[in-house]
Order: sequence, then C-alpha cells, then structure tokens
Amino acid sequence: MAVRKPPITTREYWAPGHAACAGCGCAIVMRLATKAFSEAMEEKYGDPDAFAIAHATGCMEVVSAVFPYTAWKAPWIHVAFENAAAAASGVEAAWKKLGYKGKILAFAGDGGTADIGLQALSGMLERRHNVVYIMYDNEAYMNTGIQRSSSTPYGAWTTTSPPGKYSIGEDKPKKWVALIAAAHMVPYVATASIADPYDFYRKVKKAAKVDGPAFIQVQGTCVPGWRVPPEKSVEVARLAIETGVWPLFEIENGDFRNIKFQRFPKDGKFKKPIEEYLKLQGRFKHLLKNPEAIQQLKEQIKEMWKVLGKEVELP
Amino acid sequence: MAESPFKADIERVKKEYSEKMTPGAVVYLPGSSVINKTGSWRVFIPEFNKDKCVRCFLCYTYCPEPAIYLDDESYPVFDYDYCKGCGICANECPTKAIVMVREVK
Amino acid sequence: MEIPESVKKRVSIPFEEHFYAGHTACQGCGAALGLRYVLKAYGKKTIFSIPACCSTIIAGPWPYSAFGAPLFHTAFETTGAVIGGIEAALKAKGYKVKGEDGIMVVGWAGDGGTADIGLQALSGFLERGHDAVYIMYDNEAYMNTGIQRSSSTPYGAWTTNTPGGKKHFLEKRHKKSVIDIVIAHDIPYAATASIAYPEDFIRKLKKAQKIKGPSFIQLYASCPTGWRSPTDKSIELARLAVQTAYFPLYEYENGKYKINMPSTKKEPKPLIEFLKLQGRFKYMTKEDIEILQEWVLKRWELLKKKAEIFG
Amino acid sequence: MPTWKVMKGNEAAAWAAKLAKPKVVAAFPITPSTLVPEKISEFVANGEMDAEFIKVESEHSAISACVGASAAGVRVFTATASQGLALMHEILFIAAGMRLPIVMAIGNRALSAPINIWNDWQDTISERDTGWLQFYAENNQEALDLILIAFKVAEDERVLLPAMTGFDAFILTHTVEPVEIPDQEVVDEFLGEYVPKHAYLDPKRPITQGALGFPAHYMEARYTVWEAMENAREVIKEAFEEFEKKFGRKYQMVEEYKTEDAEIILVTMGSLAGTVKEFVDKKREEGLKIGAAKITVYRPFPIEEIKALAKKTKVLAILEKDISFGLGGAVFGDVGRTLINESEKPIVLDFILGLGGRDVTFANLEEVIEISEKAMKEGVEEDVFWIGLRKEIL
Repeated sequence: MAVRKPPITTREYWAPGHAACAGCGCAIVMRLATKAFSEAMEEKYGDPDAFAIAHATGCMEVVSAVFPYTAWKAPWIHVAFENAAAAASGVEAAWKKLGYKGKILAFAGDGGTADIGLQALSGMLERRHNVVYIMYDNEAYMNTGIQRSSSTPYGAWTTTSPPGKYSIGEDKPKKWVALIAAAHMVPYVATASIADPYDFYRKVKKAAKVDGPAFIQVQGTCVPGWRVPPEKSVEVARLAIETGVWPLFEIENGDFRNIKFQRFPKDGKFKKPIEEYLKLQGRFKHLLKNPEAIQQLKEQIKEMWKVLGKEVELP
Repeated sequence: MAESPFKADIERVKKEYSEKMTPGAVVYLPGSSVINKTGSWRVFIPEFNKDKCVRCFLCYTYCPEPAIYLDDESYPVFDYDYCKGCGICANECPTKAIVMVREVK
Repeated sequence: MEIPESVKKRVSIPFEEHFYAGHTACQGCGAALGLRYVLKAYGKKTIFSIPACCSTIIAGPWPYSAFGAPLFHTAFETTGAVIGGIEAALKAKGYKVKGEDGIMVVGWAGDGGTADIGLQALSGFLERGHDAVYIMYDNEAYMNTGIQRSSSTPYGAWTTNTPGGKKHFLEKRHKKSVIDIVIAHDIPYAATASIAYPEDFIRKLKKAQKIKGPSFIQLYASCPTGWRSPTDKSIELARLAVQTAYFPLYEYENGKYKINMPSTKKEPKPLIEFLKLQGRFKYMTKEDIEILQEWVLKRWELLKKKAEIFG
Repeated sequence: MPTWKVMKGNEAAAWAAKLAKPKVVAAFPITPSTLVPEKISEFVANGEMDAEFIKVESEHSAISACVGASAAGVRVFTATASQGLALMHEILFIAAGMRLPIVMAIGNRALSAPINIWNDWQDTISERDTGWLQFYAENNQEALDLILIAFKVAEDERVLLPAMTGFDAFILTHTVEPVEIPDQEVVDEFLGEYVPKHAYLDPKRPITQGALGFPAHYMEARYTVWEAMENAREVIKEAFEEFEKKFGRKYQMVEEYKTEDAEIILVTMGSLAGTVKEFVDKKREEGLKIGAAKITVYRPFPIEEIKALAKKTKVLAILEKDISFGLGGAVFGDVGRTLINESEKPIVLDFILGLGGRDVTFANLEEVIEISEKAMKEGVEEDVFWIGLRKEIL
C-alpha cells in the first residue's frame, strides 16, 4: 500500500510539554499556524525557518514560555499584553536593516487584539509592516480567569458578565476585529476556525506570502472558559461554522464588494439551529431557558452577515 | 518504528537544560518544554486500532500538544510521555480507530 | 442691541453662540470654527471632553475658558474612555443623556488623538454602546506639536517628519480611513462632515443627538498653519476637499450608506484644484499627484458602490 | 576635525543619534521633544542616516517597537518627554528586565494636571525605579555627549541596560548654543558596533525572549538587573575617562564647584546647575563660603560621591524640580538614604522649585541660603521648602 503523505508539513515549531489545558483549541492554532508559516517561507524564500514570532501576553504565551524552558523552536519574543503588533513592527524594521529574509508572525488573543492591543494593531496595519497578525479568538480573557472581552458573544457567561436577575450574561454584540482590520484596506484579512484546519492552513500560507500586513481571526476553543469537555474542542468549533455563528471569509485590499466565503450554504440557509452550538457549552447554559435572548442573538448574527453582504436564514 | 520529531530536543535537554539565570531571562534551548512530561496529567488514554485506521491525518492535525506523530507508513504514533488525554483525536476520528479508556497506572 | 427675530430666522444655522471670542486659535482655524458649530447645535447643555491637542489651547489655559459649556480636559489617548465615564456617571445620577432634551456628552479630538493614540479608546467606546457623540476634527497631522504626520495624513503631504529628501520623500502611505474603521463596529450612526458645509454638519449633529447609542462624526477642518495655506482659503479648501471627492460627505445609519454631496450628479473636480492651494503638497511630483488622484477616485467609486449595495 | 554648529538641544540630541548610527528609530510627536524625530526624519530623508524610522501611533507603541527592534539585535534610539514617557512606563520596566540597551532622549517636562509643556524633572524622576540608567545634561553640548556616553554604557556587556538622557524643556530643547560635533570616525571608534551576544531574533539561532518567571526564578532575574546597575558605576567612570581622552570633555558622576571650604553646598541637576554656579561666584565675591554640586548620573545613584561631598560641608541644600508627594523631593530622599548610616553628616534640606517652567531666580537662591544659614544656627525644624510659590494666589 502506497504511503499517503499528510496534507501539512511534519515540521514542528511548537513542542510538547507546554502547559496548555488538555484539549486547548488555541494550542492547535499555534501548532498549525507555525507549520503553515514555515511551509510558506520555504516556498517563498527556500528557508522554512525564515520567521520570528512576537507574542502578546495571554494563555498561549504563559503556557509556552516559562523560564528556563520554552515550547518554541522559532525565534520568539513576548513583550506585553497590548503591544504584540508594535513589537512585531520593531522586529520587522530591524530585520530589514539586518538583511534577513522572511516575515514576522504575531500572535495575540481576543483581549490582546480587540481591546487593549487594538490600537497597536491599527498602527501596524496602517504602516504596512510585513507582518501576519493572528488573533486566536477564544472570546474572553481566559488567562486571567474568564472575563468578558469585546469579542465575547452576546449572552455568554463570563465571570464579569454573570447571568442574574438583572442580567442575561454578556449584553453587547461581539466586536468583529476582522472587519476593523479590513477597513484598513490591507492586502489580506481572513477569518478561520480550528474546525477547518486545512482552510486555516491555506489562509495562513496565503497571508504569509502577501507583501505587507495580513490579519487572521481564528476561533479557538477554550475548554475551561466555554465549559466544554476537552474532546469536544473541535466539534464545538465546527458547530459554530455550521450554525452560522462563525463566518469564514477572506477580504483582500479592503474590498468589501468581493468577499470570498468558505462553507457558506448556497441558499443562505443554515441547516443546524444555533441551539446545537449553544447547548454544548456551559457558558450558554442559562440562555437555553431564555428564548428571547436566543432570538436576540440570532438577530445579531443575521446583522453580522448583513454587514458582510449576505442575507441568511437561521432555523 | 519512526522517531518522534522531538527526539533531538529531548536528548539535548537531558544534557544542556539549566536553571542558571541568563541576562534578560532569555531561554536559549528551543523546544525545551519537552522537559515536562505532561503525560502525567492524563486520566483517559487513547487506544489505537490500526486495522480501523484510514490514515486521514485528522488526529495528527488536531493534536494540540503535539503528542501524535506519523510513522513510516503514515500511521499515527501516540507519544504517551506528552499526551494529556484530552480525547480530541478519538472524538474527531471518523472510523473510531481511536477510543479513550480510563488509564490504569 | 437686540437682534430682531426676523434676522435670526434668516440665518440657516442656530443663532446662539456658546463659543467665545478671545480664544487663541490661529487665524483661519478650521477646528475653532468646528467647535463654534458644535456649540451652536448642542447649546450649553453639553459636556465636552477634549484631549491634549490644539483645542486644549484654543479653549484656553487656566484660568479662563472660551466655552460656554462644561469642558473636561483629558490626556491625549483617553477621549473615548472619558466620555464613556461621563455618560455612565450622568446616568447613574439619574440624568437623561442624549436625545432631544438630554444632556449631550461630546468627545472632541483631532486626527492624532483619534486615528492614532486614541483609536483604542474610541473602539471601546463604540463597542460598549455609550450614549455620546465623538467628533474627530481631521486636520490631517499633529498640528499642536508642530505638524508631524499622523496616520490620517494623506499621501504626498509634507510634514516635519515626512520632509523631502534624497532617499525618502514625503508621506508615502495613504490616509487611514477612520470612518471605515468606525463603521466596521456597526454603530447606529456615523458620518463625515466639513466646515465648509455648516448646515449639513449641524443637521448631522442633530441627527447624532437623536439616535440612541454611540455616534461618530469625522469633520474635515482646515489648518492654514500646517497645510501652508492662506488663512482666507480655509473654507474654500474644505469645500474643495468635498468637491474633488477627496473627502466625500456621507452618512452611515443603521447599516445603510447615504452620500450627501452638494451636487450628486456632477463628477468630482480634479484633485489638483485642492492640492495647488496648499504648500504642504507643493513637493509632489506629477506621478505623486496621479497616485493620489487615482486613490481618491477609487475610494469614491467604492463609496458609491457601497451606497448602492447598502443603500 | 570636529565641527562647531549653533543648535538647539533637540538638534544636539538628533546629532548624537546620527553619530551613533542606530538601525531603528521609533518615535511619536510630543512637545518639547518633537524636533528630535523631526531632525532625524530629515537625516533619514537625505540619506545621511541609514535607519528605519517607524512613525508609530503612540509612545506606547514607540517604546514597544524599540523593544522589538532591540530584541532583534540592532542599536535603537527614541525620544520623548512628560506624558509620553508616562505612557511608556510599563514597557520601560520590560526593556530593562529584558536587558535591551535602548537609548532615549528626554526633553524634561512637567506632568499633567494641569497640562503644562514647560520644564521640570517629574517625568524622568518618576521612572527612576524602572532599571534605566539616567543622565542629566546641563547644556546642549552635554546633551549630545551624554547620549553618546549613554550608548557606550548601555551596550557594555557588564551593563546591558537601557538609558535615558534628560535635558530641560525649552531651556535647552529650544535654546540655541554652540555645540561641538565630534568626528564620525572617532565616535565609531568610541562606540563600536552593537553585536549582542544575549538577545537576537535570528532564525538560525532560535531563542525565546520574555518568558514567564515563576517565583523560583523571578528574584534572580531582578537581581541581575540590580547587579548590572551596580556594575554600571565602574563602567560609567571608564566611559567618562575614555570620552575625555577621545573628545577632550570631562564628565563626572557628581561635578563639584568651589566646594573645598564650603559651609553650604547647593546640590542640583540639569541646566539649573549653570544658574547655581553663577550664583556661587557672586556670593563668593561677597565673602560667603558656598559651593555647588551637579549630579550628572542619577541612576545608578552616585552614593560614594555624595558621601564624599557630605564630608566637606555643614549643609547640603538640595535644589530639585520634582516632588514625591507625601515625602519631599526624590533627590532629597536619595541623598538621605546615602547618608543614613554615616556617623557624621551635614544638615540636609530640600528645596522644591522651578516646577512647570517657573523661573529660578537669584532671589530664590538667596532664600535658600537664608534658610540654610538659619538651620545651621538654630537647628532644623522643617526640611522641605517650596521656593518661589506665589502665596498670594493660594
């Protein structure tokens, strides 16, 4: 029997022994992103190692680099919570002067991107630094113990948006940073999911190969924060796509007229109800008893699709 | 039997790993997290049935550690030194070639 | 002498003045004029917050103020956060905020304080849905510190840190579109305005007042000092920016775009008419002008398309 | 041959940067420092400087980009003041902790509120615990020299700490003085190239910078910063000596002026030292035994030098443009710490003056002398004095 070759490189830049929780979706992001990046660098520059990583404070930073050990097999720097994009800008500028070939990869969570790091991101995109910025979106401040960020979805429980007599949980719609990034008219912006790993892989490679800045917002499950069993980590992310909660798209040069969608139902009708996505997660447990809030959430999802230029139906 | 892609790192860490403080607390040993045998976290362990495996690579792709690598024939190999027992591989396996069982230690 | 009502009626914008003379803006300052319009539209029942910028100086150092309304000076990067705080406090005290009879909370910041150092606070403000209005007066550089480029500085502009030279020449990046970034937050109301069109600006201010939730207006405000333009050309330039579609006037309301140009049928005037009056553009080569002209028309077509699709 | 040019303090700082040849500069406009990046952009635009100039969107990103660039292994320069420095605060600790020898020029300016763009030292003084070396310049020549020296010391392998050189807002930043511009070749020889052995982001040698430090390692990491700062004392002295040999200008941790038989010594920093020395001359003519001392290096604090100074006099009058609310001036606190275990020590008095650009006049200094003489005769009742306050508007 002929040996099949795996669709992704077997090189690893993310070593085991790191302290991510069992089933961590964002650890999958780290691993796949660096693999894809190295493949792109190999194809573009003939050197799979031609990249460095600037990382914001957050779960993936804390679990991967604890003196005196590191899970990283690429040059890696962590500076602070809010400045991965600015630090990456500095590294990129230095690389230019040092004459290094390659590209800089920045990682930050949703708090470090949508909230405290948004401004640094905007500056980096506007100045057109040659950096790929990957926002691993687990939809709350997980590292500090599950507090709401502006990327937390409507209705979700977090420790600072607890449901109660006067609260349905998080009461603001999710901020879509990918759209904000695209408004900077940068060469490449995409959303992705760990549940479609090869799509994510392709997008990272594409981002790595464009000249100038690129931004990818990838949903990564947080087992303790979403209150899901570890083995359901990928399954729940898949349901986010299938129920219309998580859009997969690409926007090039800020051209909102020509958005490319992936796994979008042809007739705009999602087959699975969002309840299937919600019921798997402890953070939405209280919502299931609140049809009004679910309706509200559905309206917001439709609104989000409308901004993307799509009319959708949710069962 | 194929080797772990981290074999060299594991060997190197054995020799060179040190707590000696460096300027800026820089870590000079890439991949030195292999010093932590996170297999000790595990409660459930993946059991693999090669006969059912269709070599779709999903378990390999999805492993967050990574604690699954591929052998010469592209079958998954489980590295129990690092497998935390999350169960994603079993959950995502289309042919149920992987099942999680309680580990007897 | 009391001005007769018949005269007052003939003025197309509110008659009351709450922005006082004696302020220290340069001659022909577009930002000062913008402030005058805002105070006319909202009156005294308005709380302003202004970061460190030209308007800090315009409003006046201790112990005087050119404002007839309460004004809170704050740090450069904090406008969005501070107006959020003011709004929350007013609500906690039981006041009605925004709406026709509510207290208006207004953030007034320049392009540096909005597009650069204050962008994050702006984003948080928009996302949390505070009932306040954020006005970015866009004079396209850090004028208060002496004309340095901001991310809102256009391609080809001279500033003190994008000077001409052998190796690098002028600003080579295109203007950051803050309004698009704001719209990406999908807020209820966002608009562009120009000091050359006071009725339009005041109409937009009034609309922003009525609509619940956060509103944003990007106001094009000339800076004769920084643009190296004659002081008497301030209005003309702000008008030309619109007429050339360099800074088109439009609104985004509940997901819909509406272009409100003075004359919708006319094709945009050539950009050169706008550029030639300003010293900051005098170093541009023919090629530079073409690049900027092309960018302007591309953006204009995109906007028209958006108004078509999301109209 | 060195050339002479009449220039502002900000220009002197930009010239120092040009001579030091940093590979990356990241800066954001702020009064009164803006002219530094402006001038650098001119140098870059004309091809006189081969640097990447990142025009960032805030001071926070300015220093963050500097950290990224320095971590990648190149020489880095930036400039700011006041609110800008305060916004950088968090990252200043990180730059020092990661041992990145970034050099920063500061136009020393007051902090809000009320907002004020004029001179005092509150901005840099408030960053004294971050692990940055601190130099204070008396004039534009010193601004240029002390930036070059800052690079030399910061990049020394025994130190590897970031450094800031302060020069007073407007008094120096915007005032023209003749400045000697050293020869490029001699500066090249003095500084050498920056080739870090400890920090680089090179794909051929992948390292991890900025890892988490558990309680088991954190204290040792901080101790190495303490050690580096202690080492800096010797390294600074060596750098001063070498600088004098190469460029002919002499620098000292603490520069004394007519202190030999002085009963009162006025201790200060920055441009105020010029005024104070003139005042000392005048009083000496009147027969009064007073002297002056200027602290050039504030971090590491010149402990031995201040101890030696204290042995010479009856009163140390600290003149400072900063205030640590609830304690007194910061320099006063530091001098107090220096003398606490000495068996014999002079009276130490603290004079807060010149905040937010308030002029310091001879009349103010007369008042300082009067208070000091009274304390000598009658003992110390109070030890912190606000000089030049407009009591009539309080």
